[in-house]
Amino acid sequence: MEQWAFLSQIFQIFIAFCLFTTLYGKGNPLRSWAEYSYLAAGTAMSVMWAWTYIRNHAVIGLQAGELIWIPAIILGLMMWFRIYPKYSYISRIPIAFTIGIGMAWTIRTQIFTQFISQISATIVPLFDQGPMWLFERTVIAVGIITMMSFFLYTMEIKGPHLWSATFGEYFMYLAFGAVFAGTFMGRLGLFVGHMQSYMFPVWKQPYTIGIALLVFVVMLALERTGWGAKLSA
Amino acid sequence: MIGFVPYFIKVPQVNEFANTLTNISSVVGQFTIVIAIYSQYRRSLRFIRERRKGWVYNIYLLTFMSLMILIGFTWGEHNATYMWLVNSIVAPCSSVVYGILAFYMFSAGARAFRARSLKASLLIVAGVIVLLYQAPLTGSYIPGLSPYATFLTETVGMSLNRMFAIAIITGAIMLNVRMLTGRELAFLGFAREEES
Amino acid sequence: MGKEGVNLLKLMATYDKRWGYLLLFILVLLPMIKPIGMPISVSELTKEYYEQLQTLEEGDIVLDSWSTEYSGYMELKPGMIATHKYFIKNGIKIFICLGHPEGLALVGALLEDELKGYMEAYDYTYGEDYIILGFALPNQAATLAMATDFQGSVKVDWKGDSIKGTFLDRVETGADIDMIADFTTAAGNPGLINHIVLTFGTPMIQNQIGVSLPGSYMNLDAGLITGLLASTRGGSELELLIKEPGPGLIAMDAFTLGHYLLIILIVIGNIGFFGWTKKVSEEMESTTIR
Amino acid sequence: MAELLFEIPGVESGRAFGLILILGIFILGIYYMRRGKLPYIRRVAAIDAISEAVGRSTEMGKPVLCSYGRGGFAYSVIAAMSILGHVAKTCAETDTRLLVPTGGSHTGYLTRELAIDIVKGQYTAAGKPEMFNEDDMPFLSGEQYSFTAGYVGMLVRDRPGAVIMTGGHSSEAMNIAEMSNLVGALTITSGTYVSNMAALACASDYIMLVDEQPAAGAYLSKDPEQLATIRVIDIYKVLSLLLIVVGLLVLNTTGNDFIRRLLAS
Repeated sequence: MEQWAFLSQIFQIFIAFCLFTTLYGKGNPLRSWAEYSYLAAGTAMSVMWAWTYIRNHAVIGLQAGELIWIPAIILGLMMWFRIYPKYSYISRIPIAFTIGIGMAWTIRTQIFTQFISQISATIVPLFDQGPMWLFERTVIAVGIITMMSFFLYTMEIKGPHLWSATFGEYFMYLAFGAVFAGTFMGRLGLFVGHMQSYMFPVWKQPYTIGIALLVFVVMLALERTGWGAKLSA
Repeated sequence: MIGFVPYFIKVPQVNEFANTLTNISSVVGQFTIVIAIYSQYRRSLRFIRERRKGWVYNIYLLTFMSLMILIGFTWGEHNATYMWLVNSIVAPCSSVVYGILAFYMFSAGARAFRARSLKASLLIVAGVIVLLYQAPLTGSYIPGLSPYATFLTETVGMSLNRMFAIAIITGAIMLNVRMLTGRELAFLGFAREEES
Repeated sequence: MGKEGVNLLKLMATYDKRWGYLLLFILVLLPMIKPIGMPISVSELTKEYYEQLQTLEEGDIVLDSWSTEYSGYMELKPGMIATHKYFIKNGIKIFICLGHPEGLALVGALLEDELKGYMEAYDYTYGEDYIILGFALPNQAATLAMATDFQGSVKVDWKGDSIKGTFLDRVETGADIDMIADFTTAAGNPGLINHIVLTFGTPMIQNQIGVSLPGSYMNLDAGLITGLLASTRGGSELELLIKEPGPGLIAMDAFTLGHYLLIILIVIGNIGFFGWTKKVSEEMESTTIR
Repeated sequence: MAELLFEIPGVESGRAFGLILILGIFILGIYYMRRGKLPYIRRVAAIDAISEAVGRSTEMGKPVLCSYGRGGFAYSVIAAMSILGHVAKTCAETDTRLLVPTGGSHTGYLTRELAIDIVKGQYTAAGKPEMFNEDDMPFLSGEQYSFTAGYVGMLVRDRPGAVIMTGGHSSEAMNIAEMSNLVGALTITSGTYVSNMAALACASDYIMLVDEQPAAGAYLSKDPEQLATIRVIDIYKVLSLLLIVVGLLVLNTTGNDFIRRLLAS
């Protein structure tokens, strides 16, 4: 099995760099190959997940005598009628059912964790924890109020509202800048971590660099000769 | 809508029933993948039959996919071959597609952070301060930066988040109201069945 | 200004961003081949997280929730390794629940590849000190069931073996869990907060990826989570605190360089913008910031 | 947690106020809808840009790519569905090819079917059912990043003139936005969480911020009944602002915790 593990490592590096050629912005066969492999594997995996899910819940549940799964399976099978356009209306029932459940689930959790707790977390004693606290909490409150005023659609923005909305908009961009930087850090960390898995242990380094160069050169060559666009999907 | 009531009402049976309903809806969802796969097969076959550009890749797609599903079904998910395929294709590719975001963030930042207007300037100022703070080297040598950056990420950022959370929920619930009364999506030939 | 000057400015304003990509690639790979070892500082956030960890005593039970897929693991890796090393070293009992089907791959990646030697060194064994429950937290309903009736809802571990006779016998409801350690790539599993933290007041620490940090700051401020480890940076800081250097510290060089490159390109872009774009045409580029 | 102000018998403690809020929004919503009085609506550039984007693609003879996200039936996906409906309508009327990548999550198989129904319905309503092509709505697996890879592949291959990416997209949104910028498409996006929005604001041409997305369906429909509901959203926003302001003032001047207790009830 040793060589299989080794082969897997090398294959991983290769397919990864093939997919990295997406950055070049043009089609080439290496990229298409990687994309279609990933698509195939991803789809196969989702089929397996779906099957495992059904098995773990419905099938095992049925075997344990939980009859509640029978309607689940029936509804699930009703979806299959979509294959025949003539009977596709049957599938409306499970769709409607699921939308209802999904929407309900959304409201019931969001109204609390978001709406109420956020409002009540903003209402805090301001004066008892030093000037920095006062400043920060005031900024938060003012920020929320002004930004929210920017998002009032049905009122004409004029007078003091205009001031507040303009300030809110600027405030929002300030926040966007900060958040963007934070996001960049996250993504960079991700990429660095990913590259680390190809660079360590140290024996991988020559392979990684070699494959990276190879893919890069092949990509450029394909691009120059015009074969890249022809052969890609 | 049955799922929504029990959060407020103290009747344990209803609560349990709601959970079951959720599970049922997930199972129904999982069944639906069959249709998705069916349509994918049909699409790829049409590509191959009509010899459209990239049809060879579609052959590859179909064969590979069927093979992998077959392996998965016959030997189970913990089978070595199946795991090998998952580890050597899905794992690196998902990391790449995710990791590539660093590049996209990078170019979007380099492109958009130009002082066109006061708004964009604010964006830049905040962005650069936080970036400098986050870079470990300057983060540790210029301690004066830390309060500003923390202020920006935590205080200003949190303010935005709160506003977002409060604003979005009203919008979302209103959307539900529109759906339940059959306004939203109703014009799409999708009649008032949502009340289920 | 000479003609070359204008051309340079034009280049600065309109260079092909793919050069930037190439540079970033090189700057990330180089320090891995030849580490520079730039110093880093520890932020308040990580110190708080570490203090939370220190409140745990030997034998305490931690719900270890991994709601991340393989790709997010790349970012959380330093923090996950460091946190688990702390658990292992101090004899804290953990039961691992996955919140994502892809998490199964992480068991191999983290416990087998990274921590095996460490676990052997501290005699940390399966069944006695840690248990993997598998994909046990797929949704809120499952979390609720686990929190209200643990023994009724969880009977076997990920391989199908019974968990009777292990430390999990002590867990009846969420109140018997001493802490939740959540490693997540998004809002995480809201069920953990809704059904365990809010109901039983269990402290919860979270290791979050950079993108979802704003949401976590909010939860931290509202007291819903008690400790937060931010992305790779936080992980490497924790490595410093527990004195176990790992992948995070190596990553920091590349991290620094990547950040500087972006700042430099922003500066270049702005010079180019004022020097060229603005003069030549007042017409906006396709990207308009509203 | 603050002491409860009141409790309604039979209702889970600490959740009564939320129930009142939800019931309030339902009642107000239906009231305003019945009244059907058209309120003043501020223009929203990003939503106006949708028709512009479709028009631009039609002129250039390029397809339009419109996606609704990859989750289950969350609010953002539903909102995006209604945007998709409008885009499909315009596309059907102007004979523009519409591409809709679907899939991307193990909770999203049903959403895919709904999306197909919607697009098909629009084409049928425009009297061109034969124009609808299910091949243009490919299923790109149930795995997030293989969906993304496929999506980006579609961008590279088909080079759409406009990309309207709304709904429940998460981290892959940046991939799509930057790539569509690289292939020269007009990009209209919307974020579902803050860090995503910040990044997309930098990457895309137009972005629907915060709750512009759930409002978009009503806005696009130009139906007075639906537009009236936007008014209700505003009322709730003002209400929450008032709660914050009054709560802060009362708490800090008199030390009365009234509002927080009310909220926690």
